[in-house]
Amino acid sequence: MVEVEGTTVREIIDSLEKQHSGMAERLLDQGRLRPNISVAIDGVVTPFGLLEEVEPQSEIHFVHAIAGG
Amino acid sequence: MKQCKVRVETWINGEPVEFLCEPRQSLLESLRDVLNLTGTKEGCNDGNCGACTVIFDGRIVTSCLVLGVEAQGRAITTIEGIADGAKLHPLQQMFLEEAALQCGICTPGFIVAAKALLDSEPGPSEDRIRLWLANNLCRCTGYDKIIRAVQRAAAMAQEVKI
Amino acid sequence: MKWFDYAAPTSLAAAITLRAEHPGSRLLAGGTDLLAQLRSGRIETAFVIDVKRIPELNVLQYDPGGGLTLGAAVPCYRIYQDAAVSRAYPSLAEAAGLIGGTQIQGRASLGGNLANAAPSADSTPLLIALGAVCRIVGPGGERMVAVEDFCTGPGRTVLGPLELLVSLHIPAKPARSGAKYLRFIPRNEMDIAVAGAGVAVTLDDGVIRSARIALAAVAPTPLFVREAGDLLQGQPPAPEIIGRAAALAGEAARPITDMRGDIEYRRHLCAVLTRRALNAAIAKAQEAN
Amino acid sequence: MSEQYKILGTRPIRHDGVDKVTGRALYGADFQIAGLLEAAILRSPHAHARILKIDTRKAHALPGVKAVVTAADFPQSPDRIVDLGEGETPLSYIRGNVLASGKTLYKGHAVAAVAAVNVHVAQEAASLIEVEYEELPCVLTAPDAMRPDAPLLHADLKTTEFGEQTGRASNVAEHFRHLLGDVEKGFADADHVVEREFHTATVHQGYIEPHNATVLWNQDGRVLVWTSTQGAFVVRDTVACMLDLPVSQVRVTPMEIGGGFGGKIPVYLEPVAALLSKKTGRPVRIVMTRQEVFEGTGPTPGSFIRVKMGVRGDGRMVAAQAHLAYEAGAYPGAMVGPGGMCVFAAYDIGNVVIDGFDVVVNKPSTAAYRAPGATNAAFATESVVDELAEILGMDPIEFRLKNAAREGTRRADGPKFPRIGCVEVLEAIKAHPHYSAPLEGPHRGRGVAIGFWFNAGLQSSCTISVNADGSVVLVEGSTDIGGTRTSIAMQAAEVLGIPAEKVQPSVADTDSVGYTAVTGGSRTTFATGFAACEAANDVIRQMKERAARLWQTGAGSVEADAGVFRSNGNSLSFAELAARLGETGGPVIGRAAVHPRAVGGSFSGCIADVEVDQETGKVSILRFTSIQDAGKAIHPSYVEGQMQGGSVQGIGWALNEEYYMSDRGAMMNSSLLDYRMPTSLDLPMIDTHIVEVPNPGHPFGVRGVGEANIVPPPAAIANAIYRAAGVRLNRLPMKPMAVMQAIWSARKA
Repeated sequence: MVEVEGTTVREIIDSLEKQHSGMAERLLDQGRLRPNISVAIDGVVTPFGLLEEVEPQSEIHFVHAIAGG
Repeated sequence: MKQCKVRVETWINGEPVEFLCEPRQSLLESLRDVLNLTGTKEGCNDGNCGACTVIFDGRIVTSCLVLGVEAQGRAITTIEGIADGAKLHPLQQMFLEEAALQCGICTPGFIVAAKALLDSEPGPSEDRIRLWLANNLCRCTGYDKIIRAVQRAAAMAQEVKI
Repeated sequence: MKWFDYAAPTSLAAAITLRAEHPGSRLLAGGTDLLAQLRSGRIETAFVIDVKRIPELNVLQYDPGGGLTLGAAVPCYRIYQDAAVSRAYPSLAEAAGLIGGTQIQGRASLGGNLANAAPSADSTPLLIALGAVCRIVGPGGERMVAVEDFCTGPGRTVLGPLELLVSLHIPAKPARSGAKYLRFIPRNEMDIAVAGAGVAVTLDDGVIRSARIALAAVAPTPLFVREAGDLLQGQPPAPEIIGRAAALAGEAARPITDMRGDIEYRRHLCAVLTRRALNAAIAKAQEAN
Repeated sequence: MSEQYKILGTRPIRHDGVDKVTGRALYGADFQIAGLLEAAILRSPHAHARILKIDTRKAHALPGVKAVVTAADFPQSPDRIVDLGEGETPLSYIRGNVLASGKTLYKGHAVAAVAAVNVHVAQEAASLIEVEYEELPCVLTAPDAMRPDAPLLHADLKTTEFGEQTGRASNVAEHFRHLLGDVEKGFADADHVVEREFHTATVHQGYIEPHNATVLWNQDGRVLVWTSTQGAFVVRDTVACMLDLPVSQVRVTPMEIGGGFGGKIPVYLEPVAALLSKKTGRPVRIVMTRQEVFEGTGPTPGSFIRVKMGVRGDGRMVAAQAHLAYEAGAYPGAMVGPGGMCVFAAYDIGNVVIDGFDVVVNKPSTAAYRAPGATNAAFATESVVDELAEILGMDPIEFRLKNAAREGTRRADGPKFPRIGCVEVLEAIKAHPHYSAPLEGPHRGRGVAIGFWFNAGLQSSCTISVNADGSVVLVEGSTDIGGTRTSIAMQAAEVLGIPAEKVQPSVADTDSVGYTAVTGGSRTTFATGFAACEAANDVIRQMKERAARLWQTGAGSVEADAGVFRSNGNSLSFAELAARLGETGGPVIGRAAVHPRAVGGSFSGCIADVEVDQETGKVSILRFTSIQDAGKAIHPSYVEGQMQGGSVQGIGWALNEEYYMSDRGAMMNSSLLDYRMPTSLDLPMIDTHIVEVPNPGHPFGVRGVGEANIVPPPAAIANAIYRAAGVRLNRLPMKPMAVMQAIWSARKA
């Protein structure tokens, strides 16, 4: 787990990329979140993806996007 | 030899019916594609799922394993002939009350098969119902509610008789 | 399915004439094997002869002296619904109730089950055990063939191209006799036998006077294991000798490994089923008077 | 809790019920239209082969044949990555699965299709198409396909490892890893460690209705589709994408659907029928045979799984490791991601490592099947957990309770759990009379297991229009596979304060309702129900304005409660007010489109009693109880139905179902006779117990209930077999021969 700055998920990814080069490419495709990845903020998957706003103490996870049967 | 369709005279759901079919067409195809009686369903087309069950001269058969031409002179009951006019058959009513269907594709076959059982054996045991219906596959319900629906319909039919 | 023409003759003579006129024709009784095979492309034909309107193929007649005459097209349900058959040959009624499910039993016949010549046919081992004989009619007349000699390979029989299997004849039920067919299937219904054993036993004065044992699904044809039955002859029905006969049946089996089971398992099942079937048949014989 | 609601928790008769018990409901294959042609598909006889030449001349020449298509008939647009609701995939893979191009990758892979005057002619013509193949070596299991010398299915497939492209060509599409804590240290702290390997066979969803599609490529350029699908919009988007059309040019009408379980999310027939319709100018129908359903659609992955777990002597789990290799079939996309998310989800374990491998093999391209990936994983975990409980001498439920995940537990894939019902489900198992009932008789045993599924949210749309008689029409886009019309209508009825029968639900085509994702992921009663609540609230808001206008007061002063509107001593029932809409401004239509975020995952558990025939190895299910957290059971009968159906699919998976493959990749048992799904005679009644731990993310607390119930049965049955026969089975299915062989091995040992 790393601490990064940002007020939206997009900004978080930008900050991540500065710390760990290549992260953005794993998560994004042409500037949009890859379709097989979901963003969970404090354990809850957000439908707003990169546009979701985050709180200072929020935990952000990039998880497998799944639907099911 | 010229390929000729065959004229078949039969009884379906109590009414005289005439139709033309190819000898290779099954009774299931004849019902669905020629007569537009699409309540009888195709699930496997080789007799192993029971979705196409009809009553044929008093016995249940899988209509995919009967030729349309074999219907000549026979009496056939399909799911469309189970309700008594505007009134649902007790089996149909109990399938609804017991939530004995989910997707519903196997339901016509089950109801037709169960009707033949109740017509010939009032008050069948759970084991008897399970054996009788073993040729009808359901993938949604796990059979529990189907068996209960048949048991309740059987009880209802017996009450009516008493 | 490719185009075929269809006829439903009402006499044996007419059927034989149609056979001659249409080489490669196929006979339709219950149709539960034939139509599935035509649809899957396993077989093809240009002409289907429906034999269900021929009176001789619809006979179901029991005579306590002469035995049972069973038309080749009599559907299973008529067999197990017939009070006389259920009394005289309860094992036969049971076996008829094992072929397919209820719907299949509304159409399928023991004659069809036999003529389809699947090694796994559920009714054939019992017919062999009961000493059943086939009546075959062709242009040259008729002949009788023991059921154990009828099948010659998977899907192959002794029937000539113009012949029909008309009926099966089962000898009168001897006093103090019992029979049983048991099969093993992974489900409880709607399944092809992994192995099956049909046995018939006649007792006399506390010993086994005769026993016949036949197996399903463990050889290219239904398999008559004469030696296993002969072993029991003259023996009191004790567990040890029954176990030896069952073991002999297991050894006689010539199964293959396929999706239903491997050789070792099927041989093992043959022995288990034969032992269980013998015990059931002996119990029935002991009940009978 | 039940007094809180008037409608929820009751059991009204489903709205589409009468049509479905009288045979009147129209399923995909029942659709009739003038001028209909029927089509058949030619499929590859080889599991892996290069297509050298396709000669269709003889097929064209057969009287009655109208058109033939192959992959060459697809628009020849360059390959690109597309997202059609199931993750990102190259377009070439999606097209390639529908009609093979260059190579066939499994037996049953579609190669060409023929439209003709009837299906018999079409089938005969398909058999006349001459295809020249160069057969290639095939690979059928994940461990074999992962070997360095394995034949490669796709020359262009490069392994992605931990999110990064390696550039390495192999059959492994992806390798991911979840890490939590310090696993080495965790195992060092453990007093007992159990490590086992498991294999599960490829199994099929087994819906009774074969796939079907009717398509008319109309002369005005619109492509009209009638089909049985779990998601009309997914079909629309996929067809448009494959045919290079704007989505607006495609309209999909979802017919009644005869089962799906995840298998009717992918598209197989619609694009083919569309190409044939374009060539002929006539509507074309394709209905699969049962053999095609088995060989040409997506079953769920077979898998190889290794699980290692460590516990302290006091029963606390301290470390866990999993290696999951799932068979994707011909194209990447095995459900190993969710497998990795679910494998240890039920437990609070501080130190975890999970490695997942998505592996292509020469079998049909897999699809979702009810909690996809989770059942395979739980078979492994719950078997090991059972063994650990035995080593510890603990009751298997107490052991699980001691380690159960709860709100705030950190999952191995990162996030912490929100409010979940794992503990409540375990407590319910413990308290259930079945758990403590005596089980007498030889060779009998009882097993338990639990399982988890995340459930999905996704987009749903709904409109509600008010009729003058006080009823409403509810239009939604979720195809109804198991009574969801009613569970959705009930939620609207609860909000509106009217009986469920006064809500007439209808499933609309893609022109007539807003975007709605698939009926899958246990999401329909949750998400489309959510939309129905919101749309109903919108109706109430507008009705209050109408009442305010009638009473010449402010809308803010109007209260609505249980279907009655009140203000300053005035009151009107919903029906009375509905009759006066014309004079107060015209029709009222409520609408909502939602993408809910707080999806509630569901835990499920089961208790299985079995008897094992010591001479044949056959396992009989004597008694079975399914327990599941529904959040809030809207229509309890249909919740029970999901639990019973999922349980029985799990039982089938456990005992007999499998793709039995020849060495050359042919499925040997592609019929409903030989693919042995349970019959009514194989089962007892399936008892159910619904647990309700409300999901805070839904107005009524709904969690999805469609899937988690299939997860525990195979492990519970394996654990029961162990108690009945003393052998632990680590391979599915636990068919009689396998059980017998295990008993023989144990006797020898």
